[in-house]
Amino acid sequence: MRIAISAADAAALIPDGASVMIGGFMGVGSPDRIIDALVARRVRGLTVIGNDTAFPGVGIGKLIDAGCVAQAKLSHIGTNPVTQNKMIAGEIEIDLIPQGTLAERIRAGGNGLGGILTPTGVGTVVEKGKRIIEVEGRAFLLELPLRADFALIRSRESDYNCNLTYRLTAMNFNPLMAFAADCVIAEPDEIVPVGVIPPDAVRTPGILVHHLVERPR
Amino acid sequence: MRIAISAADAAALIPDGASVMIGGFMGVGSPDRIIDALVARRVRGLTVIGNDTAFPGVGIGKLIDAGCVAQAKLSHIGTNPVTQNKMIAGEIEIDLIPQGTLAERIRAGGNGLGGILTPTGVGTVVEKGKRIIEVEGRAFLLELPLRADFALIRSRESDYNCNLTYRLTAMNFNPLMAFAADCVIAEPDEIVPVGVIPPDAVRTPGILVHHLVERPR
Amino acid sequence: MDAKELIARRVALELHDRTLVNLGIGLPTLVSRYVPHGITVAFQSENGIIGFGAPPPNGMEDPHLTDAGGGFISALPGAASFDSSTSFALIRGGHLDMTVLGGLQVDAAGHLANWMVPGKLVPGMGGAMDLVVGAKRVIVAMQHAAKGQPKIVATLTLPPTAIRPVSLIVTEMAVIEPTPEGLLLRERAPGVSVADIIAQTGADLLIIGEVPEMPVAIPNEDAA
Amino acid sequence: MDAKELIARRVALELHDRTLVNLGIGLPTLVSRYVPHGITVAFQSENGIIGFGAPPPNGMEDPHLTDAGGGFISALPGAASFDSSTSFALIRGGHLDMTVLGGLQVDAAGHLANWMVPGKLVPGMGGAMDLVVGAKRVIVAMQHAAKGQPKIVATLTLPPTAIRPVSLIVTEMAVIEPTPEGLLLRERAPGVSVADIIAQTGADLLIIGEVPEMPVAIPNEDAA
Repeated sequence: MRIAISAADAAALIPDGASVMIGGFMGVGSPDRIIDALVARRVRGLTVIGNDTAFPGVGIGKLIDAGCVAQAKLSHIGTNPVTQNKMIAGEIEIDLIPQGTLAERIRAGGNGLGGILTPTGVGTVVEKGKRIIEVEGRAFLLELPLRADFALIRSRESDYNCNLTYRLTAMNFNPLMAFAADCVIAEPDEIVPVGVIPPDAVRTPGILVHHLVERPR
Repeated sequence: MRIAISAADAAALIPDGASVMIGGFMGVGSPDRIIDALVARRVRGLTVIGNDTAFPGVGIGKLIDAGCVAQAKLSHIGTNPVTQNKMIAGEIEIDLIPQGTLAERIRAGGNGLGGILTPTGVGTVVEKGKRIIEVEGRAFLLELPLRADFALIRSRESDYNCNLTYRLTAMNFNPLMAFAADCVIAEPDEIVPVGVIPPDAVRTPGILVHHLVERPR
Repeated sequence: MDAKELIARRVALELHDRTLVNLGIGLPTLVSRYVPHGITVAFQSENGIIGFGAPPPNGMEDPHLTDAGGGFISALPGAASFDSSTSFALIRGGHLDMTVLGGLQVDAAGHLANWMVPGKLVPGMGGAMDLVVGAKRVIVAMQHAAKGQPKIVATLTLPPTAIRPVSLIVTEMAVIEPTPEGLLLRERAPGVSVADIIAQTGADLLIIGEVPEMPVAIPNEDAA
Repeated sequence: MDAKELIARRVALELHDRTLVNLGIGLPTLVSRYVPHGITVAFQSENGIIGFGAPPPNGMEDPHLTDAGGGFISALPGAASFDSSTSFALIRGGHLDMTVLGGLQVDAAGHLANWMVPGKLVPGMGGAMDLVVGAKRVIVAMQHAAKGQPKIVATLTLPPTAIRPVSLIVTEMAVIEPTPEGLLLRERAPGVSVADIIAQTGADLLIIGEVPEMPVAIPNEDAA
């Protein structure tokens, strides 16, 4: 059992310049309270790994708006003109990664793999600087694992053991990221006693979680 | 919605000499009724991909006893002396694969990956004949995808759409194999109407399943 | 019928019973309104669900349930949700029967560019590269020309999404199939001549015999 | 106290609070009986569960719930189940704090052989290779010698399980830690002399000062 901490205390664990995986897809399933606390404490120089920057004022978009982010690895920024403008202005360095490759690289990082071979990106700008490996006459890109200092996870429920559940499309990258960071902080909507979540309903085993944010008040 | 078929009809789909992934771990979570039907129809020359051959008379062990298997790719055979004797006698060709590598190779096969890099097996007999790829100075084995003609899946429930659930340690390799075969046959303990299994409880989306075996009578 | 509706209704005729289909954001999403009667299609959204339906009634929105564009959707009975690696296992692993994507350009070999305009628009590829590599059939649904410039071109001037050719191009003027011999003009829109199409196309077209008029699906009130 | 019990009770002292531990089949499984009071350990079984407990009462066995050896187990409140790829993500990905494995041989560099005897016994490696590569600490729990032959040897004569050295060797005679300088004799069993250990060991041992007697954990009635 762990002690739940406030979102502000969670944000205080994350130093300027840290690399941070943040769950969510267009803001759905993003840890909003930790994000708000990071903005409030004016964190600077983050490297963010996530699917997208949602919209201005939404999800990871809030960190972009507030100037917290120096670098980001994402699959798209098309819905957030602030991100695009900051990229063009040279204020944020953006690394665009195909969405399936992003998922596999994060999974490889949490899984102890040295990399994965994917056909995605072969013959495109994505292959730049990467090794191409042929298997049975077909070309694949060697894509390397991604890890981060922190993973910020939004879950539907947590039990006192930090076993996590997710709801519908709010799951997305969250369970992958929970394996791939040195410090995993989960922000649940609800905290329930041990035994309330059946073993088969758990999507992230609690042993992966280092800190739990208290339930919303 | 699909029509449920009998285990005998399912077994009849599988020709002699087919490659067959079979879920289960020491027989737990193996599709027992399809296995019994395969034995009954005296199938021959199968290549089986699974974790183990359980015990004589149990799970995949039944197919070994009955002489149905020509080749097998497994992580261990230590609990089944029949398998060991048939291997020593040259009646079955056994390829031993580390369990985590077996899981990743099946996953890669179902996932469209060209392979994965794993540290497991480096410096052991497992590396024989494989490419060693260095990433940031560390050696990894390039392990190639595994696929099969058929995957035989044991599930706890299926709905009419073939969405599957599993129970506890009977899950094991089943959800991985459901992605990695040309024809996927699921053997559920129960069949329930569409809508009874919540979307978040589904572990194998029904779209992956080609044939469903009727519930036990 | 405006251009987008025409395209969506033609693409809908490519749907087959008991298949898994992914619709890109924007125009492709409209296709779900025209699923032919008697055909059951499961729609995947790459953010993690199979079996989603129309936007929910006012006040019924669930903040945990949106499409890949962030818009509220509903879940149909028998839906299944999953994480992003499973979603792309479906896409890259060959389990997706068809994807419908928007396009900026398609070239004579059927190569698609749909994710960036260097120096102008850099939205990112999202799931598009995986979809073009992995789906069994890739259908490009786009307007035939943009600002008077053909979008079907001899050679891409924009960065490609993948080196795999797409399966079919559907515009408000024509249905065109990339083949090893070149772009085959299969159908023309109602009231559009072959000469009109050639004039608006920046690549050579193969024309074999009479080019039939494009059929379209009728709206399906039951569909998503 | 027989040899196996002694080994299990010494290994139990290596358990730390709030850690994830995998116990191999056979002797290592006994360790769960001796978890020290006040320490909470989560046990993983590689067939797909964290948080399993003692075998269930007669008649309460669930055919869907067994350990990696196929024996019935129970699930503790707060358990989590998962598929085989997730199970090895935990193991290979560095999320497992400790594994306890049986051994056939360990050499002077700490290399373990525990999965086959060519021409005689070919059980297969199961999860052992992944466990030795991935667990933060690898503890070998084995008898010091077999049929009068040392199992701790200068060089392996059996095929290695991995090239990564193990963290600690616990036998009924001694506790030995592989270090870059060689095998360090850390403890001796009650009533066993350093000379006895050297006589039964096939590799050189580093001996620094007085070698203390091995402490052991007491049985924990609450433990699995």
